[in-house]
Amino acid sequence: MQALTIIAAVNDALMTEMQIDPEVVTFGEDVGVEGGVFRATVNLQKKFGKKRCFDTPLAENAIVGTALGMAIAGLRPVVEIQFSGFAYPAFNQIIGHVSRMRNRTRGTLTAPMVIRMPYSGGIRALEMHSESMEALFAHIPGIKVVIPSTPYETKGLLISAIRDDDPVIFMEPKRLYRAFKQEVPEEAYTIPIGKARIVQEGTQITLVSYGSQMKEAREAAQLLQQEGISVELIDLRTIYPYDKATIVDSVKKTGRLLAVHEGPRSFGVAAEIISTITKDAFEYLEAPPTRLTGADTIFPLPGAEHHYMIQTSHIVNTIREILQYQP
Amino acid sequence: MQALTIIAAVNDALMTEMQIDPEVVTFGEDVGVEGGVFRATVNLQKKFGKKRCFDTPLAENAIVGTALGMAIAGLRPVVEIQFSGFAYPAFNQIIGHVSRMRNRTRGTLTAPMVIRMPYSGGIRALEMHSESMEALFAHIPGIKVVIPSTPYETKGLLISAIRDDDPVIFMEPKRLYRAFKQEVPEEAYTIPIGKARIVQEGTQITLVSYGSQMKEAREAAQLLQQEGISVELIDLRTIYPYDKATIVDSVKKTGRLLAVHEGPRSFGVAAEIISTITKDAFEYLEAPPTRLTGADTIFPLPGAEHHYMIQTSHIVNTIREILQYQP
Amino acid sequence: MFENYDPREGKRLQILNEEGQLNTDLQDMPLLTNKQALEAYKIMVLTRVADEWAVSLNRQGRMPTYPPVKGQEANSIGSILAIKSDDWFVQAFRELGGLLIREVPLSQHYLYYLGNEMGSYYERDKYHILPISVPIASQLPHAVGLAYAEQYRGTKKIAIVFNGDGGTSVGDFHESLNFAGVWKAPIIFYVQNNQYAISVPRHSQTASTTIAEKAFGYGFEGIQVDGNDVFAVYAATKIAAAHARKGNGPTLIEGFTYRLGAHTTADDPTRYREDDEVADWIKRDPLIRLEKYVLQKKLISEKQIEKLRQDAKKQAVAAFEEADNFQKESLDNTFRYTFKSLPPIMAEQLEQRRQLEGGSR
Amino acid sequence: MFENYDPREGKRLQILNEEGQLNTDLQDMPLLTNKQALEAYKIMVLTRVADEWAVSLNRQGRMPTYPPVKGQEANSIGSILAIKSDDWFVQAFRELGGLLIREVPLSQHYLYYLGNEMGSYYERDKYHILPISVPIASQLPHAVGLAYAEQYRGTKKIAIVFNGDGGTSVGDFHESLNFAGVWKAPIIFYVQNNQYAISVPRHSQTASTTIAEKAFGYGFEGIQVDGNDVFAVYAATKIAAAHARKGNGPTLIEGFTYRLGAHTTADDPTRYREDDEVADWIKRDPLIRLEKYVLQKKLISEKQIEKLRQDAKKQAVAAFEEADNFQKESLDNTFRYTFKSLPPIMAEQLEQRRQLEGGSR
Ligand SMILES: Cc1ncc(C[n+]2csc(CCOP(=O)(O)OP(=O)(O)O)c2C)c(N)n1
Ligand SMILES: Cc1ncc(C[n+]2csc(CCOP(=O)(O)OP(=O)(O)O)c2C)c(N)n1
Ligand SMILES: [Mg+2]
Ligand SMILES: [Mg+2]
Repeated sequence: MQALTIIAAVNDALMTEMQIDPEVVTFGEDVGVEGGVFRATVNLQKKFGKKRCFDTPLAENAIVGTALGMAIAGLRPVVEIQFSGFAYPAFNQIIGHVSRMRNRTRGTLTAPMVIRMPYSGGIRALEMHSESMEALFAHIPGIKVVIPSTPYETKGLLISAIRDDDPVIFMEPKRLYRAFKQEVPEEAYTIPIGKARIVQEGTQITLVSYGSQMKEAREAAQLLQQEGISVELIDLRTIYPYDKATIVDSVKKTGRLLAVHEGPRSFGVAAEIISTITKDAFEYLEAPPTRLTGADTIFPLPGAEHHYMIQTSHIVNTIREILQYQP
Repeated sequence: MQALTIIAAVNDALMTEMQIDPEVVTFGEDVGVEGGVFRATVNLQKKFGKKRCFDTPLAENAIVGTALGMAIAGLRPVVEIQFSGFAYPAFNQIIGHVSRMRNRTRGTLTAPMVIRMPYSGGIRALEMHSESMEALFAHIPGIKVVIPSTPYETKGLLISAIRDDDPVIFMEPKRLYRAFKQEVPEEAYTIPIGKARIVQEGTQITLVSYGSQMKEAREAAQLLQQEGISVELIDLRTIYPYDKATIVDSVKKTGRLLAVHEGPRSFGVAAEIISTITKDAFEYLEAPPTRLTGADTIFPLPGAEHHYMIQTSHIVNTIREILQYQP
Repeated sequence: MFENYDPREGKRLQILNEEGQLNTDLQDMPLLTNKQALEAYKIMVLTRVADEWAVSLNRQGRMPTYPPVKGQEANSIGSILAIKSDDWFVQAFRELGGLLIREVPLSQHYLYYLGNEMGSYYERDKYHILPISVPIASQLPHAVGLAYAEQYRGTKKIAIVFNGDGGTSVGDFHESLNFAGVWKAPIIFYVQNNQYAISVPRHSQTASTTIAEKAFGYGFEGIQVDGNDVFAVYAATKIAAAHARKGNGPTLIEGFTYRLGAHTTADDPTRYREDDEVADWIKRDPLIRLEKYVLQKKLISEKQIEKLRQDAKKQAVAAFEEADNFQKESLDNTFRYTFKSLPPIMAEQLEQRRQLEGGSR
Repeated sequence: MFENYDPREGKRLQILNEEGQLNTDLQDMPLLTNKQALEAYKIMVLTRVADEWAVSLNRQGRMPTYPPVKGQEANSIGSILAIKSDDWFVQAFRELGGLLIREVPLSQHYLYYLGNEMGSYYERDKYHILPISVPIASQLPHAVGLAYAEQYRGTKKIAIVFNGDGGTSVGDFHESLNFAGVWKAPIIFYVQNNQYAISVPRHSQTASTTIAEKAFGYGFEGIQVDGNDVFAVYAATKIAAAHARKGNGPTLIEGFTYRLGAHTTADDPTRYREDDEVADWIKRDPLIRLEKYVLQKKLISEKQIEKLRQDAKKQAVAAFEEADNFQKESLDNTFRYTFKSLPPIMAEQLEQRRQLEGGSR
């Protein structure tokens, strides 16, 4: 076992899987010589050579599009988009081809590829470097969207993503890249895509979050526990296809739901979760299911970013309010 | 007054507004000489010259990006994307610049521009020609998304969009382009963006739809009325910023909601509507708010497109079911 | 490799002229053998007949929107003949001739335009063909990726990818040529410059004199060939393919050609082009030219040609019937291929839809 | 216009050499007057000092990530000096020198990197400047649109837009040059080729020999200039601007230069480049060269230079203090500028957030 940060776990997953499977290649801007601006791919070129880990010209659209060609030919490309805000130039390739190749060709051509990208704000970065637009990707038919929140899960989920025969967008909460370490096995292991994780069991309210806001969600759940409020905390982990059963079952038990994420509110992930549980756990609801999310604003520059992200106290207070709800 | 189809109303709105305002220019692929593949811009070049209505090279990204430059300089560009499925190459310009210019520059540079695009399926078209991905645009902070469903509203909303000082994505339900005619005033008039329209008042259930599925929604509401079921039918018209008050008020009255649209279900428009009313009309709900939408699949080619769109009978049957709901 | 045909000097490669005669100055060029010329001719006849049949079926209301290839056949026929059958063939959407060279059943092509996803089912390891790509130029990066994969594996296989003149304006064109140049990828970019992108003429598409010359900005060569001359297309592709296989990287070939028909059956080209122009290009028809050649060379007789045409028509009629009777795509299949296996939320949606449709599958 | 400097023939325009001497063969070129040369020098000193100050503030933890412009100053200084103050100036993000020529307060530049949106507030009709564009190359189409708007209005104003060598790989670069070529838009594309895109060297970015030659694929001219020579930059821009104003369309200028510092303060360039290379480029520093020139010409004395440096430092220190004390962006402003007026759903969100934050504004 080794104690790794999330970013180190990304590197470890790539190392592990490239060792096992010679069809895995990884590339993107500054991925080769430099080892990535966050050092996610450090030492991979040294270890596996320039044909398996390399720098590309600056063009996300072509990075994703060429990866799809490689995937069709049977390789398993894992590409890095330097920041999730730079995935937009690749949007046409993602929605027009990566997500559709299997369906279009009735399964004869497939896209076993991973598009990795750091997302989330809070690192005092420039504009476009703090995006949390996972709902955009999740709305695209034919794409899986995975977001880990711990080092252990990062490795297991990334290996699953690489082995998945469908395309996976793998969004890494960069605010947590180096936030803490966790024991991570040295060997390969997988964590199933499409399964949420119950982080803490509880009875009074279901708190659903994922990725970058899991830190605050976890803190809030613990603080509330100290107050005697029993929170069931769920880490969604997979945004699409999300684990409906786990959430619905939880809400049936608790009768209340708070969904927390960093991305914009309207047409966001929380809306989907709430819409789903309202339908499937309608009779169990004891208070209006609530969302606590980023606003429908552009993510502010560092000077005002504290006005955007959800803080632990916001979660705590909102949960208290929900619990006080009287019809 | 003149009886116009939706597509003729688009043309009429452009004619009317270009006549009034010399800063309005319109361009895109095949928009000039040809007058658009759907004939939305027919005769505009003849009338206003090649500097105000013109063809561009084939590149949606540059069409939108150059339009933004023109808008910054004070023109009011109205660009055509030939089919909404070809807006994806322009995604980076839309989400990276068009939607952010005002916020980025604290109001000194703005983007008074309209991006028109036919959307929706059902015309037996090729792949990528049947997209209904309005939720993608609606989730982008800083963009307005408008979808008319009748000729009268098409003209009024398009003129509003052109006069709006913020960027508007104007999605035209191409399945209805020539479906019916309606009296449309010859002069300029506006219909406010951000306001839904109550098409039919009712007491037992709120049916929310817009654009391409309004035809079926209207038929269903009428059929049900004949059965003595009283449906309040709302045409959303603006997807962002949507008219929350009208929907919430309606649900408070009816206690039930069905949201119908063509685009994919998960993370779609209906999810937002339901999430909103569940929060704001919680105590009034007498049955689980329900969605009837496209599936999370790629829109099928013509041979199977009837397996995708929502039919009148689906709405009728679903509403009957909702009304039968017993907790 | 093409020093004598630098497009920047206004050169265009033509080997077979409008009269069906070979330019004897060009004996150093790889020429089609008699057998190949005859094959090219036969496939061109079939392509022409099948294409015209599709257009006429559209008029009869039996075929949805269809994009004719008439006049452009030599481009994909000549180039696909010049490469190996396991080289990657990445289509735009006017490459019916090339598909027939690769022995794709004509019925599959019709099936696609009839709106059935099975029309894009080209079994990968049998055909090495990618399906029609609707978003213009977006197929180019795929071809570069395929070429990279072959380079990575050291197979000596190459990729050829088609695009239109309109398609050269898209960012994907640039990014793909640029990646291929840097990677020295074994690939041929083939642009069918048919002078129009729907209604937009070539000169409104780009201010460069030729499309071929764009290659030099990416560090490799481009050549303009007479795209109505199957010999020129073949020769340029053959040389470019050898170049790629040797590890020398990409080539851009511009086939200078013309779409004799409408953009699609939904288009009315008289709105944007002159009859004179069309008449002029009819004289340069690739089929007439090749027919003169095979007749002059006595590779075939007038009578055999007549028979060939009749057979082609029968084949087209039968292929369409086959496609038209092909099993319709089901509700289940609309869901089944989104992912390798259906996730629970989609399974639930399928079940709901089934109920809405009264139990259909 | 630049027949004698065809980049395809390996030509690069240099007027002021490393020793600060003018190439006397080039008297036909528009040269900076003494007054302009002195202005350029002064601004270059201020740029250098302000830039180094930002880097040192970053080390002190007082400034977030900052991208130095050291070594590249001549590019934006020379080119912005060569156009009019109401021509559109569309930044990439290493054009501090040009901003200072346009009299943008230095504090505004610092404010931007301190993470305050007001750092992008360039009053439109005062500055004609677009803010820093973070997604590489995505600003290019805006400049083409601005140029079109001026052409439409017949104002004779032009646009200049900056981009990096890395930025030439992006589809926007291609599409923008292509549109500009077709529209004959009055625009100058200025590429600061500083040899790297973060860690990726120029030769891994594109296989073409120069960047300038890419222009020919769009039907207009490109020229490579010594980007560390403010005279060459000025001359090429001046000629290209006149060309554009006359209605003759776009020009691509490649400034061949070098980033002497790190990509940003978060970057460690020793990972990807050799000390020797850097040392070599230090000798070609644009500031040293221009200093030699103004001294030789006696436009300024050593002593005055010393004073200039000290003043610049004071100016930088004061500008930073001003920026650092600038009012922080509020919660209200985070919402206020999304649209012209706040829609009800956003007003509600603002109210909720205010409550969460205990009433902040
Ligand atoms: C990205 C995109 N934009 C627009 C279209 C609509 N469209 C289909 S074909 C076409 C013209 C293509 O011209 P060209 O590349 O010259 O090919 P040709 O039709 O002449 O073979 C257009 C604009 C599309 N398919 N994809
Ligand atoms: C679309 C996009 N992708 C990636 C990045 C991250 N990034 C910032 S600067 C840079 C390199 C830019 O290189 P170049 O254009 O040569 O400009 P330079 O930094 O050398 O001035 C990259 C990759 C970005 N800002 N935008
Ligand atoms: Mg064409
Ligand atoms: Mg650079």
